[in-house]
Amino acid sequence: MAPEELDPRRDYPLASRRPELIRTPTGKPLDDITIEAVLSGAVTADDLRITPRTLQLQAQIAESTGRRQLGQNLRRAAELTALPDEKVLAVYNALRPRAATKDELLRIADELERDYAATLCARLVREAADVYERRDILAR
Amino acid sequence: MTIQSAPGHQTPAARPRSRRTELLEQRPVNLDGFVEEWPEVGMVAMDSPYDPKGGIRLENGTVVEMDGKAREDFDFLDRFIADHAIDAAAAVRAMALSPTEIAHLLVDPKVSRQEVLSVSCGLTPARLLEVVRTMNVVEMMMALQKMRARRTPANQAHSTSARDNPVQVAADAAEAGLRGFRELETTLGVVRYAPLVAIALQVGAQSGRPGVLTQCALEEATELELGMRGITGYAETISVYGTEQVFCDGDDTPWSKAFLASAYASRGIKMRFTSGTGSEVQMGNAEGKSMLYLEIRCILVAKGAGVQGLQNGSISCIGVPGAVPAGIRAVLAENLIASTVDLECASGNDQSFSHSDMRRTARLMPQLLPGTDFICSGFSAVPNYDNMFAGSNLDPEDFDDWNVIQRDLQVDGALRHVPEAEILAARDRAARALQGVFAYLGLAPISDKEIEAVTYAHGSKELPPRDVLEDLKSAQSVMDRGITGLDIVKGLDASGFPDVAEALLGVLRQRVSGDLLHTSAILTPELTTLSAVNDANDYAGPGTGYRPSGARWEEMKRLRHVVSARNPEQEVDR
Amino acid sequence: MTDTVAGARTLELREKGPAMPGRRSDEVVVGLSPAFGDFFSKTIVGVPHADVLRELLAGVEEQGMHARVVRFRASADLAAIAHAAARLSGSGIGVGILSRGTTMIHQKDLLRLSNLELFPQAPLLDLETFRLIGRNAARYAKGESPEPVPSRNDHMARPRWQAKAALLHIKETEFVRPGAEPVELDVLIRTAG
Amino acid sequence: MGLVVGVDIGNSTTEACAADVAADGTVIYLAAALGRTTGVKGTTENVAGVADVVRRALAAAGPVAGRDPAGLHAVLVNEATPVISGLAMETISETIITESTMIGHNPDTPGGVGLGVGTTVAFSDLPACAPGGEVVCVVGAGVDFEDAAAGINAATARGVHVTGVIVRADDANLIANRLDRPAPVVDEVTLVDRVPLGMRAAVEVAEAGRTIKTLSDCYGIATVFRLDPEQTRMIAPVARALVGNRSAVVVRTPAGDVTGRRIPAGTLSLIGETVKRTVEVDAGADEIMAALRRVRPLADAVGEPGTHVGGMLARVRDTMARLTATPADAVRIQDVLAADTFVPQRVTGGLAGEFALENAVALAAMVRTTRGPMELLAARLRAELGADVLIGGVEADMALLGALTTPGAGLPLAILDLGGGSTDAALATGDGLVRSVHLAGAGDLVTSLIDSELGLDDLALAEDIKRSPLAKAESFFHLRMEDGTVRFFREPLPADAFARVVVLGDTGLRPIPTRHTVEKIRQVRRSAKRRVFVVNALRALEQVAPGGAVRNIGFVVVLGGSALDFEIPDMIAEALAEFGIVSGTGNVRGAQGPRNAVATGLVASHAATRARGD
Repeated sequence: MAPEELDPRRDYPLASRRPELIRTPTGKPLDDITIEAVLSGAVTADDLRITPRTLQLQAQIAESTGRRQLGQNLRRAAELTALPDEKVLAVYNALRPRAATKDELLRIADELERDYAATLCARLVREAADVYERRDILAR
Repeated sequence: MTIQSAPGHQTPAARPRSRRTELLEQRPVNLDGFVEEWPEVGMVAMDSPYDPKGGIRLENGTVVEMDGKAREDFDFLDRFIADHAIDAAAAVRAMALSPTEIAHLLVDPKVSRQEVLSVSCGLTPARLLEVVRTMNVVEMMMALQKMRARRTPANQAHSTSARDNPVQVAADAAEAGLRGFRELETTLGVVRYAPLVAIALQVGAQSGRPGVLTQCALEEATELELGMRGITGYAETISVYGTEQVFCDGDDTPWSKAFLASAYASRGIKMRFTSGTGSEVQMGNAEGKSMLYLEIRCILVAKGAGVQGLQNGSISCIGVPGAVPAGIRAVLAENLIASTVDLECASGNDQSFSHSDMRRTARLMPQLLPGTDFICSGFSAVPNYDNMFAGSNLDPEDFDDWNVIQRDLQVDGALRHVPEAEILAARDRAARALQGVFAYLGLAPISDKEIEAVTYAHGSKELPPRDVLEDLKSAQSVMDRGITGLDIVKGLDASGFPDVAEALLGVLRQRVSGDLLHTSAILTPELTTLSAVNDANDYAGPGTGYRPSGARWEEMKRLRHVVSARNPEQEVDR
Repeated sequence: MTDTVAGARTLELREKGPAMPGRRSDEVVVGLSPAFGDFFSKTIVGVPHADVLRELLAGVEEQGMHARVVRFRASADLAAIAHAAARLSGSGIGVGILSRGTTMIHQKDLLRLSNLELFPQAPLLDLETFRLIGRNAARYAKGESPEPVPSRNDHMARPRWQAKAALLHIKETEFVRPGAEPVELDVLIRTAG
Repeated sequence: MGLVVGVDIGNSTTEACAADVAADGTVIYLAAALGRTTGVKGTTENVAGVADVVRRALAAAGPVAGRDPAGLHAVLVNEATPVISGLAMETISETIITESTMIGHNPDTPGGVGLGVGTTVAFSDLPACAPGGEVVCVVGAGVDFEDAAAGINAATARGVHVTGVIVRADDANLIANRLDRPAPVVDEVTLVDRVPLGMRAAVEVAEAGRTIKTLSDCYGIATVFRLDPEQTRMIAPVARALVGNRSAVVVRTPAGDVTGRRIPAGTLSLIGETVKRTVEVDAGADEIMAALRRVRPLADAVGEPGTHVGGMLARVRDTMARLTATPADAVRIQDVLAADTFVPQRVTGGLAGEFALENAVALAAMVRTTRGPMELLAARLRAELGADVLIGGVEADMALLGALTTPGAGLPLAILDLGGGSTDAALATGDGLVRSVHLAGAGDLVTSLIDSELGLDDLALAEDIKRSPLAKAESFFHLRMEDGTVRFFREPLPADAFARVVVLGDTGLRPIPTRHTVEKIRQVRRSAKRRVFVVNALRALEQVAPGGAVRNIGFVVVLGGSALDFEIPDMIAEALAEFGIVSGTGNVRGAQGPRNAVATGLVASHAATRARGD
């Protein structure tokens, strides 16, 4: 997929300015999300989710308007679209103070990287493991 | 110790007393609490000799010393801020400027918002504090007017019910939407009611005016689940704190919160963090730092986490800064700094603050006059006794006062006067739409009598009681059957509210495009996204920036009673 | 300090020695915070500590139970004091109270952060409530099932008392002596003539 | 092969049974599902619930059947007819104390022990009492316990005999502990100001764990007040009212009395097909049910306007009229069930907020139509599910077919379907004839009886108490179950359960915030179930049994949600045992328990039709 060069002034909001770039996770364009489609069952709750690609596009817009951290957050979010809800909550709970050992956190990071290609999230978890150890807030 | 002299308490010795003193004693403001400063323990708003001096030292692009503390001594907030919030590339130049020079950049209309951001992104917490310490409230308001992220101000309301009555929540949500609020927040007395009340808030909001975003404050897992199902539209109550101890007592760290921020975004859901001055000293763990210094650390944690915005302005601890000298100046300063580091700011004014109406209004002016992204992060749209957030600085009884102040000063507080007939119609319609949705989904029925009552009611005491058992069974079945926002859309369409169905589907469609994930995003009634990206604040001095004009100004001129110029015997049609 | 008014009660707390675990199953231990009835003499709304303690003890006595009063200097944390009191109590039931008036009923087997009843809004606690707290603690100790003392709420308590509560908490914390052992007290409440 | 789903739309639950039916009628049952009925049974509001359980049954049926909804041959729906039931309660007795004659409210902690007799004197007047007199001291609001004790001690020192004390506050022990001369003390007398002064009075307190002896006995009172036989006759109700108390006060006033009064609760007209009878509701449940038996079969019932019962009957009628678009006067009440109950009520004239258990009558009524918008419902379902929808046979026939799949059950077979709003019974003798009956009164009435008799005012809690056994949390690590056994826990129980009676529901412990004991709650629960389900089981079987003789029924299979109850089936089996009937909980298809009978019956009936080739 060729990286799309977006100009925030021209292309945002994507929904109205660049609808052709957006697809639901099942591959439908935004215009297909209509009342009729909902009633006929052609559009289901699975369609009303954001794709990693859309998140990357929004990250690009954030970064090009000078919002580096927001962009990073959206790129981490793009990685997390692959995780089931329970997994997301489990990682969150492990990151709470005194909830996990250093090994457990490092294992989570490895899993994020290996199974979900979530390298940015893995980096965040590894960094937490390091800080938690220094500040003595790992599980004992 | 001095003799206690609260009103109503008689002092034991019957000394002769000034009649004027007696009258002053009876003034509501004397029911508020005031305390002396005690900087050693952090009981001080923003001017403490114990706050660190701003400074930074970098090695190979890494912050190795910040505000007089070496990297190996960093606590986890220092570390997170140094590595994630501060732009190392900008830091050297920015930190070379004096606090006064930076304050001048903030106040001077000729310096653009963008130029300020290129400096503010490199500032440390202590330096940001030093900057606002040089500013008085008028200068801060000048700065806030420019630094607010979104050009157009907006407002948020609380819609709750002491009895968790969904019919009431729907009707009040519709009225609030009609009056101009673009975000609505609810919470529960009985948590098990959450699914029903969240559905009611959503249905009511969309029937009032399309595109109002809704949220339900709950513990993280349930709040996230309601969001993922499309029953709520955004999240806000994600708290951060300014000391390591208090952060840990809240069972979180900057890393866990940063991860949660990404989790919401990964489901296409807008969210912001919450913090505020006073929470640390209230818990007795301020580490001898001023309230504002600790709050600046919270703001920078939010910045570093990459969340688009922050609700701050003391929030639930307002009684603490409210009791010390310059406390309300500090509250303004925290709103200003959130905006100065380019975050959406939902600026408080959302908790019972004072017994005095004069003081309540004065506390509101610093946000209302310059305008913020959300002037109140909770104007109570329900009577005080129905407010499950423990009251707000503004109640529904203040609607008309607010509209008059907007008109007097030609300042946009994002609300408007709505004639009673329109309000009654909207309340009735919202309750009927909810009746239809509940019937379609097979939830506890809503009777015509309830609809009639809620249309004209002020609060839950005037409503017939619900069958709580049936309601709770229904709430459980919403969770068990996996009902989503789409089922509500179907129910609205099936029960004869196709336009409300269309509005809700429009809101749900937003999570596919992710446009709402950007800073300060709201939806207009036409369902267009308005955020700091496409509605960036362009204030550059007199004659520029957002000013109420045209149709909006005409709307603001309308009040409940205005004498007609054409025929002074009559009032202008309301 | 306010002048002693005729009819007002004075509180004298005499240290008897280290507090030991009790053996009587009909006792309730009332745990006092470091500065209760010492540096501080009244709650956040000016209710005298002498009267507060008198009502707590009366509530226990009326139920036919016995109260023991212990000073805890090691912490100003209410849950820690109430839990430590419960662990010294022969019945396993303890009451903890802070100088500003915040009160908690605890049981020895509960987690420290949990409790049987908590009265967090100190400004709303009057003598009648303190009597009911003592009564309920005694009833728990008897193995009865008391209805919880009705809790009150006032949205406007926040603007009035939030900051003073913080000050009182911080001040009380200054009297904390880490590691100090609990001390049993003799309570003398007298009416000033 | 044909994939079909049988669906039973019940009053509260909708059940589905997915099966493969071969051309020769062989059935392979695949899966079952259960969900809440949406809306009133037999109306188009049911679509959401039906679609939900059909989808879940198909999903559970597995990949072969569930993957392709187009492969669904038909959905079979029972002839669901709307049933509306209602409940009302009338309190029919009232206790009145006149002239503040007695205080019998049983405070938790009276002080002192024994009997004291004397003239009532206000505490403030105590210093004026002459030495040698015997007085009962009345301590009003605002008097501190130390001051009270000091004042009484001062009087005693002067030679005044203070023989008993009546107190406003909860101070009895605090005062008694400080008296130089012991005396019985009765406290928490909220309306202490209304205690007549200058009258002869008696105060009695028994030791903990015992009850008073003198004031609860009319000759005891007669002895104390030196009464003649006529006066003793007058005082007898007072003594009766004090039986079982640990403490009491009796004041002798010129016309003091305790009376019980009947409250007129209006009439109930029961209209049979041939006769009509009117019965006073305050006559009690037995009278009402006897009248009902005399007019049977019931054609309609009407209550007196302005009474709870009248209002309830009208409401039931109106709801049904609205649902079926029938004029209200064409809707007929089909059955009523009356049960005697009691409600705690504040005694009129009581000085200490005394409660008395007053008599009440609870009445359940039901109406059922044969005309439901079934065709419309079927059409909506067709549209929602995209499959053919067939309206199957009569509900009772289908339930019998399903119940017959219970291993060990045989003909003649009766089913008892214990629901929420009604109790249904049907009998199959094997000759193709089915008799069925629908009676008012079921689970909801039980809940309501528990709620009012325990004074809970919390139907959700009453529902929990109905469904699950009780226990008392004796410590944080063990529960004493209602049968006396003990259950230990490794993790501490929740804090709000400590020292409380709890109900062990599906979702964990739920504390019951009252002071009732385990025994008391258990007794109320079981008695409520007996008054509704056992009574109705017998009533229903009587009406379907050949010749009205219950004995002629061979087997009874109990079905429906209440059949899952932990004690109701046993209670019914016990009651039926004396008729020599085999009774037990259904086990549909040997696997589904009392669930899924109608849904299974629909499939079985469909298969039989197929096999016959028509």
